[in-house]
Amino acid sequence: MLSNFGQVLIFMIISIAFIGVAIITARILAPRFPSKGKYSTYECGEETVGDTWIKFNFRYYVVALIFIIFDVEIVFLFPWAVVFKSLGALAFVEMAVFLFILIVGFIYAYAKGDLYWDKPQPIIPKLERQIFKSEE
Amino acid sequence: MEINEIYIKLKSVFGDGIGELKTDLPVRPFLFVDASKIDAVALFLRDEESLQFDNLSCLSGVDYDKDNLAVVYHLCSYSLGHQLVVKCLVPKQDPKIKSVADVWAAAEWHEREAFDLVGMIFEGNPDLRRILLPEDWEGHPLRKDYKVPEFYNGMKIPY
Amino acid sequence: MGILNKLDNSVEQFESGNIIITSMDKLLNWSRLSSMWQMFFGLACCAIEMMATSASHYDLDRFGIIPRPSPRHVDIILISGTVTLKMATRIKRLYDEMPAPKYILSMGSCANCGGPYWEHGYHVLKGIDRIIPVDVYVPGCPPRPEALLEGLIKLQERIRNQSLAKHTA
Amino acid sequence: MPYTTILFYVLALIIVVSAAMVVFNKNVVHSAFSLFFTLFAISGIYVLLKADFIALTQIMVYVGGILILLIFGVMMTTKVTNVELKTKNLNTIPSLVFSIGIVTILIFVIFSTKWNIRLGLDSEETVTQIGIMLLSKYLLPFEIASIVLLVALIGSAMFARRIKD
Amino acid sequence: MAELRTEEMILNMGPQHPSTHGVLRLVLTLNGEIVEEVKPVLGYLHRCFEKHAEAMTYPQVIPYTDRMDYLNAMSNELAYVLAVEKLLGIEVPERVEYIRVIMSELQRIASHLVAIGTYGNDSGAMTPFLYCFMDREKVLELFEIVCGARMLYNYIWVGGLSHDITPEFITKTKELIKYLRPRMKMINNLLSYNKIFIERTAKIGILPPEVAINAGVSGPTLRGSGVKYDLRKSDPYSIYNKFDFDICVGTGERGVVGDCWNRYIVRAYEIEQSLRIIEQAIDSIPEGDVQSAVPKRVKPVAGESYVRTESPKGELGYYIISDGSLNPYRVKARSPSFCNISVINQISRGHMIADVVMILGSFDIVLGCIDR
Amino acid sequence: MKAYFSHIYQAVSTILIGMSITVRQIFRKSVTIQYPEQRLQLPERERNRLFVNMEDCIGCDQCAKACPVSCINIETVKVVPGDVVGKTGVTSQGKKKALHVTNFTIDFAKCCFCQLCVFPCPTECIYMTDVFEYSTYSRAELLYQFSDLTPEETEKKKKMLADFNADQEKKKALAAQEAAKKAAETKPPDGETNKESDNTKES
Amino acid sequence: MGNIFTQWFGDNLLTYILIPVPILIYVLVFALYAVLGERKVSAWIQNRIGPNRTDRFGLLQTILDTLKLIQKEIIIPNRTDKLFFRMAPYIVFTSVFLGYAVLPFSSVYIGVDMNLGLFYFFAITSLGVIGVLMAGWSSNNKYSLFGGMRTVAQIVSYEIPTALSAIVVVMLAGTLSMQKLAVLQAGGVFNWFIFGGPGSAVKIFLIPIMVVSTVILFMSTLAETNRTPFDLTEADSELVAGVHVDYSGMMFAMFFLAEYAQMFAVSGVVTTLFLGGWQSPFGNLIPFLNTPVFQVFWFLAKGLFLVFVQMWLRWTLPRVRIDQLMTMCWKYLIPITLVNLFLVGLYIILT
Amino acid sequence: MEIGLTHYLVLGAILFGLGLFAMISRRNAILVLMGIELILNAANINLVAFSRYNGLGVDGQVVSIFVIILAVAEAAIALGIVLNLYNNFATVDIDEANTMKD
Ligand code: SF4
Ligand code: SF4
Ligand code: SF4
Repeated sequence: MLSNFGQVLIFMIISIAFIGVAIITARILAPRFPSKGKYSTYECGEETVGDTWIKFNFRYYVVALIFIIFDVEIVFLFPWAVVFKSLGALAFVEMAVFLFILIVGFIYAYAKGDLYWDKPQPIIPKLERQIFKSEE
Repeated sequence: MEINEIYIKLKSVFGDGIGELKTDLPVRPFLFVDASKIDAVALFLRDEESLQFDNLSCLSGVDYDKDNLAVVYHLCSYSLGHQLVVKCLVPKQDPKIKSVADVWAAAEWHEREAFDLVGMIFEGNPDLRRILLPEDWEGHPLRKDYKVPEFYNGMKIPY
Repeated sequence: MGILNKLDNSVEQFESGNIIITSMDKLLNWSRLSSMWQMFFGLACCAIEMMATSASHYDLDRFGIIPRPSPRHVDIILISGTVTLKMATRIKRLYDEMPAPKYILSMGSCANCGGPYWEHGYHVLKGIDRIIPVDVYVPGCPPRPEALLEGLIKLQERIRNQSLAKHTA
Repeated sequence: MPYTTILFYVLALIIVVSAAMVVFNKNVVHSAFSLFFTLFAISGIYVLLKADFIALTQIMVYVGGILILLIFGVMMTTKVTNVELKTKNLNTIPSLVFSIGIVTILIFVIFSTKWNIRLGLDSEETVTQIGIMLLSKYLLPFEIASIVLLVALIGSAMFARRIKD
Repeated sequence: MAELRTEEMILNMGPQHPSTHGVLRLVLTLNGEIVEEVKPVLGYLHRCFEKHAEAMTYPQVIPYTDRMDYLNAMSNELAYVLAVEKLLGIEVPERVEYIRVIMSELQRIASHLVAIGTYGNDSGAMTPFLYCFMDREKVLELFEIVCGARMLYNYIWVGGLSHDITPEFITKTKELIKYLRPRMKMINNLLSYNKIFIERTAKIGILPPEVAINAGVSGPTLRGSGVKYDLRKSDPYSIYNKFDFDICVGTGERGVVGDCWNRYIVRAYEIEQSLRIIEQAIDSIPEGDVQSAVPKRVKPVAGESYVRTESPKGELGYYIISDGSLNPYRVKARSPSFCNISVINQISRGHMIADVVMILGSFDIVLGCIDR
Repeated sequence: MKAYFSHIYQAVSTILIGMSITVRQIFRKSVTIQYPEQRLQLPERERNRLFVNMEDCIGCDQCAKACPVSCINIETVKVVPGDVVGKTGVTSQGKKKALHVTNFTIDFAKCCFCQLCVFPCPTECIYMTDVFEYSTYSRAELLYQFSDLTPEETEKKKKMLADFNADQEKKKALAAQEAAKKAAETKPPDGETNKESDNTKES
Repeated sequence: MGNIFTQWFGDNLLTYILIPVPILIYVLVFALYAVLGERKVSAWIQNRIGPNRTDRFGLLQTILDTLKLIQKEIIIPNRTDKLFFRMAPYIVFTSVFLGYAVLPFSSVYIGVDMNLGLFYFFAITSLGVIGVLMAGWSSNNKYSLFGGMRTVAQIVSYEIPTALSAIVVVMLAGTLSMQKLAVLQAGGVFNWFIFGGPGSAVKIFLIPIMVVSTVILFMSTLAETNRTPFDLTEADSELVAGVHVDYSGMMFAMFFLAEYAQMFAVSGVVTTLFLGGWQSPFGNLIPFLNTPVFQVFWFLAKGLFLVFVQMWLRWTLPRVRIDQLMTMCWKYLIPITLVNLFLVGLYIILT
Repeated sequence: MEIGLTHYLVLGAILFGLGLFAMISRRNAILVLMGIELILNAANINLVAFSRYNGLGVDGQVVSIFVIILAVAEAAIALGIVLNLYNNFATVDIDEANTMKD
């Protein structure tokens, strides 16, 4: 007998096999005309300038950071939600405390602006001298 | 303000820097300004209370005659609603002229274009590179004596 | 690797009488011709007409043509407009980046041979066929949307009569 | 041979090989991506151990969370293309010896101990049990966990902020 | 000391990019997703208009002016022809003037429709784009009835027009006016007042009026900054002073004056004004001939003229120097897009990549007009 | 707080408005012209491929001069007396044709359909049609030859002219001799009739 | 050999192998026709016709598209990280496909009737993130990298509101098994969880909360599938085509397939959680409509309706900007779901 | 051979060894972190295995959840530290950072 996850494994094998077959068919069937330009990286028809693998926006890291904390919270919430009905008010209070503590963290992070994604900070151009007075 | 008044005003301030005023043309009169003084004149034109040419409508480079290139400034004033045409002659041998890019921001690209197509050099333009043609293009196509090159980057140009 | 590379020869070997190959040929050609994804790419005035063609009135989607932004996903470039020398190298590059089989349709006088700019245009490439092979020339300045569609149908005809992967790269 | 045995060996192989890739690979990003396979296979091991909730938690938290965080961290600190990761210090050999030593001792201990094996119940509803446990027996750790998380959140957010300025 | 700041990344947008409206290339210097600098690289469509103009006779230049700003060929023709007529010193019959005004207003509608549509497309909404093109198709139909071409007309000639209008044109124009008003309302509801769209465009790319004027920005872009300046009113040419219409300016209705949304909405409102002008003009076209004034050989005396007109994109000027021969000595086109786009670097600093796309779109540039 | 909820309200309401607009469009009839089967009625002034009615063309080169793109290429040979151009030698308006149009090509790969060539034509024989479906697989096919003379005929006509010219020349020479004898000067007429516009053959 | 298999799998080997196959076929067919449907819906909305040259209704269009994609050359650019570049499509598609395993198509047909179903779904779809990240990074292309990063940030942050609003249902139902969730909502439209699930008249207080939860769940799943207005990863006006800029031919098709497959997967989850799963809306009034075959119909109908709504939205709305997307998640969705959670908890305790 | 507790324990031990090696030999701080993750995973395998083979019910599993939480907290904080390190010394090389502090 296969367990549930055994069946999932079969799902997985079938899916991977399917992709493998599809790509291999294409590989066999598709023409191949290598040329020099073909394997260059696409960038709107221009030569790529500079390195791609560079340090990117720091924000992504912060988002991931806060996410994993909440992820864990969700991991706790699921078993709780399942048994919640049978356990009743006590469970509710316990989870409320748990969530409350985390929400404090959330509010803290929010208030401190950690959750703000980089917003556009328009730099409005200015003239050094006022040369024109608008009519209205 | 009428062009005559402007002319008189400019003449009184800049003296020799201002060339003659041509009014005999069928369409619009214009005046000549010395190429080396143009930035000062421009600043004056913009900031003088009674002139207030706050907008550079158009700046064109022209292959003027055998020896000279010309830069033509079409100015207008949004505040006062008058217009003015100013011309500067630049000798072909040494096509240098003062830039007005810091007077009117609009001039920056127009000057680059004039440099690109006609080939006068604007001293003081912050970024005087070719703007329309590729960097490695040769010659200035709007000169009357321009010869179209045979090849560019291995591509044949003439039909 | 790349059966379609070689099938070209094999067709000749088996002669065209081979039913499997010919029907396979037909099917594959049919799929290629009715699903030409187009590069999201316009050059000049003709590009507007090309957009008008893909807009509601003429609907390129009917022919299975959808614009894709990346050259890796596309089968056909509609060269729609004036190709300047500065642009030509980029087009060549984009063309190179497309996976085979690929097709080019030259739309409008400019792409055909420089169009109105053939005489004095010092910065205009006189015909896109100087750098990449063109399958169909659609005349017009700009060609009417119908003319473009007609050109596409001509291209489809051409693909229909292709032997496998004959026209590639 | 039951299929679970084969599965175990396959998973173990994946784990060990990919973990070795994590450890020995020159490219940190490759290491991070290899870690994906390690973690994923470990969740397979949990499934074999009939701990399905843990297995899914593993995927969700490790693969979907920590791994991404690690990858982001790597991408932010490393110029992948030109970094020389091989340690230049001489402690490779000693540490290798050291680790192998420890592993040997551990394995020796594992085999020499007489484990008191009682196969647990094949309970299907592990979630319910875990849920009940969390809210009763492990209530205190559960609430403490929230505080730990809070601290982690605040702490890391603070670190992050310090980096920003 | 090294910063954990994101490194600067140079990103090419274009020349083949879905949202650069043609073959413009923007070189973005990015800090994370924030744009530090935008360097436009032009010239991918430099078709040597000015060189051609020197090699052609005066009437022969008209097809080339069409191709400069191909989205509003009529306005280009009009500007050029006005300049030549000024040089020649001729007056055209009133009927011609009326038709010219109607045509250029229709063209303005068509051009603004494209602007609105492509702007929607830039913001990710494909559908308004297609609706606008559908409506534009209706306008093009009118042009086609009159002169047989859909986009590049060669219709306005020196001293006249190539064809007279037909009665069918008049009826269809009236139908169009009726049709277009509710359509514009619909498009406004679908796109302009959509919350997401407003969020995307309001307070983005703010261009203060004095900077705009100094940089030579004109047209709806300038009016979006709140400057009430429209050459049709401020320096009237042709017979615009006969008509009654308003100059639409950005009022900061959503966001602030001078942001992308205001620049955008000015176009939507201007369509309404153009409809008003057409409505007034279509009923009062005087009788007359449209070709009587066409001189056989256009040969102005030596001299020069500069005419500014209000094209849909902004101030379109032609500067023509004649040396008394059949060909112009020098024609310089002062193209509105060229000046408008020159401020992009100034106003897109500190924005994100997505905003640069929106800012660029809000100028409604046409590459043929920029590069000539 | 109020702003918070008003944002939500605005977002939801405008999205719903948008959705109602688009869903209404679903039930509209589509505007698409299904091209190959269904065609638009093109207006009569439609400007597409040019057509030259060679019956009427007198080879005056006006159209080629007017063309900004120089895509019309006309070569003519003068008619010798006794020969007629085409069938009748006159245009439908009764104008006499004095030139064989041996070569009348329009390169539609270059043409920009500006219609400038149409107006100057004295016989209104060059005009625009509504044919737009003529895309090709090769560019050379876009060079249209309107002249109905075959190359052999052209050769023949040229030869005829050359003969005639030689004849004339001889006569002239004779006459000139006579004239010289008479000591009266007449200007010899120009023998060159073959107009060579710049050669723009395919490269 | 044979008995080893029997020993391993019991007598059900064939069943085990056969269960995924119809789902796979369904996914493929769905994806094919969803692409077509997308094109048709867009065409209708835009007063066009859409593909109709292959046959009268264009039904073969996407099949031919696929055939063409098979013939396309697969390009692996030089600068890519070849191993991971190839691996990414596998992970992306597999993660989506594994999600299908727990979708209850009818009372008798479900891939794996797991008692952790819902949790499994969330866990397994978070795998796809790694695939996207891999694709984005290994392409070594700036657009891809940006696209990949954005997708990750987006999916990751929207996982929280998704899970939180799903938990609301779990609290009411007390189970994570997708099949049980569907069973629970028997008895007509008003017993669906969007209307508070089965219960007495008191649940009237629950209805607004549940409707809001449904909308939030739907929105966050939109974001997780990268559909407009949240399609920042594929935002062709900025990022050209996001992570799959450098993928061509079949490899690209796999991404495409995964994207469309996921559209239905998330719709299936929304359906199961809130819209009664395979339950007929008429409850037992017409028992005939509750037979397993019809259940499949109901499930697909509801799922496809949601897919249609996704398309409808896509062709109506502009897309949001990345910071707005994030702000929306943190500032609007998460607080609202937390409040929902709290209110539902209160409700359960009080009743 | 039936898979028993020892198999899992050995697997855990090997994983632990690898993690340990990464921890002490690699200079890249993030690799060290990965090593720690490996070690924690090894511990988790043991915990779950014990819970399965010692008839303890799900206690082992619950504890392993707490371990995972700790791993999360650890990863979050440690990465924060590493990034700060990087911020200050422009390197994630531990040795180098060690010598650079003054
Ligand atoms: S062929 Fe004509 S319409 Fe097309 S790009 Fe060239 S000039 Fe413009
Ligand atoms: S339509 Fe214009 S371009 Fe074409 S042949 Fe006539 S004059 Fe020349
Ligand atoms: S203008 Fe008319 S008659 Fe003269 S050559 Fe041209 S087509 Fe013939």
